[in-house]
Amino acid sequence: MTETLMTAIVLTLGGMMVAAGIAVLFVRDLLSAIIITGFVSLSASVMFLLMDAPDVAITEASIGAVLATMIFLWGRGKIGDDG
Amino acid sequence: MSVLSIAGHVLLVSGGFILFTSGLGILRMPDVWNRLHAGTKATTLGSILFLAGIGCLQPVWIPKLFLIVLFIILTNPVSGHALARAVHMRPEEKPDNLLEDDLAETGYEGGKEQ
Amino acid sequence: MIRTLAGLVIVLILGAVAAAVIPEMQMREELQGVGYSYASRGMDETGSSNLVTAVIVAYRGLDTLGEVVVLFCASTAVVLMLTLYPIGVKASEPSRIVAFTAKVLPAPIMLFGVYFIAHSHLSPGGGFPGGTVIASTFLLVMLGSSSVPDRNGRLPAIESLAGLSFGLLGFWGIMTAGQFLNNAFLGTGTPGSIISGGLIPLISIAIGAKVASEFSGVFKAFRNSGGEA
Amino acid sequence: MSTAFYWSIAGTAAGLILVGLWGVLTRKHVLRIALAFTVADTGANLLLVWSGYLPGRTAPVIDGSIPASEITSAVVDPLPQAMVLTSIVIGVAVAALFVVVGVLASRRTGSADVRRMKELRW
Amino acid sequence: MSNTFTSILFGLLGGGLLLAFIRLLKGQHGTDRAVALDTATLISTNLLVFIAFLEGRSMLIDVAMVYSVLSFLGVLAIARYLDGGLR
Repeated sequence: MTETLMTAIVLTLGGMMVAAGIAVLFVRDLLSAIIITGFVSLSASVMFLLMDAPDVAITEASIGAVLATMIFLWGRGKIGDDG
Repeated sequence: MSVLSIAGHVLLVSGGFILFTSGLGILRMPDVWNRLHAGTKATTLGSILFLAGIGCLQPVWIPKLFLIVLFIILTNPVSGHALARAVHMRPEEKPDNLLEDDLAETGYEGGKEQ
Repeated sequence: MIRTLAGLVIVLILGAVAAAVIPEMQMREELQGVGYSYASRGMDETGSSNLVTAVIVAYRGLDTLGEVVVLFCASTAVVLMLTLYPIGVKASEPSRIVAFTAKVLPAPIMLFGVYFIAHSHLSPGGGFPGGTVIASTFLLVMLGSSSVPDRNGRLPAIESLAGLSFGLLGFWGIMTAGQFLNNAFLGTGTPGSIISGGLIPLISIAIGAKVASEFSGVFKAFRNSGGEA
Repeated sequence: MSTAFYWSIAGTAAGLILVGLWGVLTRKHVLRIALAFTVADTGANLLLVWSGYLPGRTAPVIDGSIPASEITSAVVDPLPQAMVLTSIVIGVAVAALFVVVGVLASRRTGSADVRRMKELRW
Repeated sequence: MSNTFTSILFGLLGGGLLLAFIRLLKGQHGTDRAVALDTATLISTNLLVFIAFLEGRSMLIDVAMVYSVLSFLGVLAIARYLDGGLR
């Protein structure tokens, strides 16, 4: 019973992650692409916890949520959307 | 079932319902200002109720849950405030029936978006 | 358009290969090989309750040292390039609420990071996540102020000291037990108490300090490169 | 019952890798390529952790809830998790290097289009 | 904790996450997506706590703790960027 629920949650999360991955490529604004990448990292963190890897989940949350987002925001501030 | 268990179940369901409502509000509200209401206030209340429900069912975890609740209470209004200020940077989002705009009168202008 | 379609064709071919290969990885029922031996002997040999930390710091400590060196090279390259070619735009003032939050919240968040580092052998966490949490407090301080270049600081000293102490702790193992990063000579203690695991807490502190100072250095370089112009 | 849970994670990871690869192959903006690279990185990490996952077991942190004699039949494989832990940190350092090189190159060529960065070709 | 109750809670949390995600895909501008991301992170913090509760191991809550703190930092960084305070 709990297995069915976990499968449903994993299917929802996985579908959302793949859809977000495709959206990163096709969304117009680069800033939106950065935000959606942050969402991919955060749901990957939930997925890691579901796979019983709390250490990896903590690392992915701290790095994907803050450091990577911050670095890409800096780069977008320097380059802009054109090109 | 003890009283604590019943209280925990009620709190969990109400918290989950409010969190679901916030997601619904994010999707269905017409413009950004309305979505900010759903996205910041409802999630704060829903998280507090949900975590309180978990605390009723597992009393040993209360210190850690209390820390999470404390951080949510401290941080979520700040991020909502910063988001609202960021939305204010977009003049085309200004609603038609706005009577007063105190932030614009203070002469505040952040950087324009590049 | 033709580019997108050609890429799609390549990716679909690779997807077919993956769909053929991945089901060959049978679902295992039992631990095998290296994983089995780490799980069965790890707690007795290293005294660490967290087997992942035991693998990172004790069994694969030399690999972690190399990995820290790679991290050092990447962050040094970033800082060096940003110092050589500064590129900048001015930033605006934060609002009062954000500025106040940036004054109050860094201390508790840094306490989180210190908790993760100090309990690396007891609970999930360890040097890498703790270091990034500490580095993100510097990010919070940076978000709560307008960007003013700040050229002096002790970050390189902390970084060098942390790397040096990692190496020295490893050589201490060679001198006393004849093995690089041997951690049993300090005594493994009772697993589950805060003083246990031999060298693991000390090495976690070194890794945490190094990761924190490197990422803080990257953020500081980002901030300083936006000063002029 | 747990097989659906198990294989759907693998499908997600493979899908993320393929989507990221597609982005790296077809996009033109430097930062968009870096973002696609990050997505593929996440998928690779998921696949690695999945390869050490055993259904029905618990996290490899031993506390009072696991008896010491049954460790090997109660926890998942700790080795892939340790590898992925370092891989994530390396991944973000590489992404930072990617972004900085891209920004400097786009300053030289005057545009963020990778097709115009001829100095970086070999 | 009965099975129907668990599935109701999972449905509520997952449904809220899914709705916020649809807004994250649809939103016309970056600010819409930032608000949706804020909501999605808070809902998934609760999801993490619930998963830890179902597993019954208290150390898994550490993940939710660090997630709640750091997702706030990410959203704050995005908001400050839109504000013009981060160049």
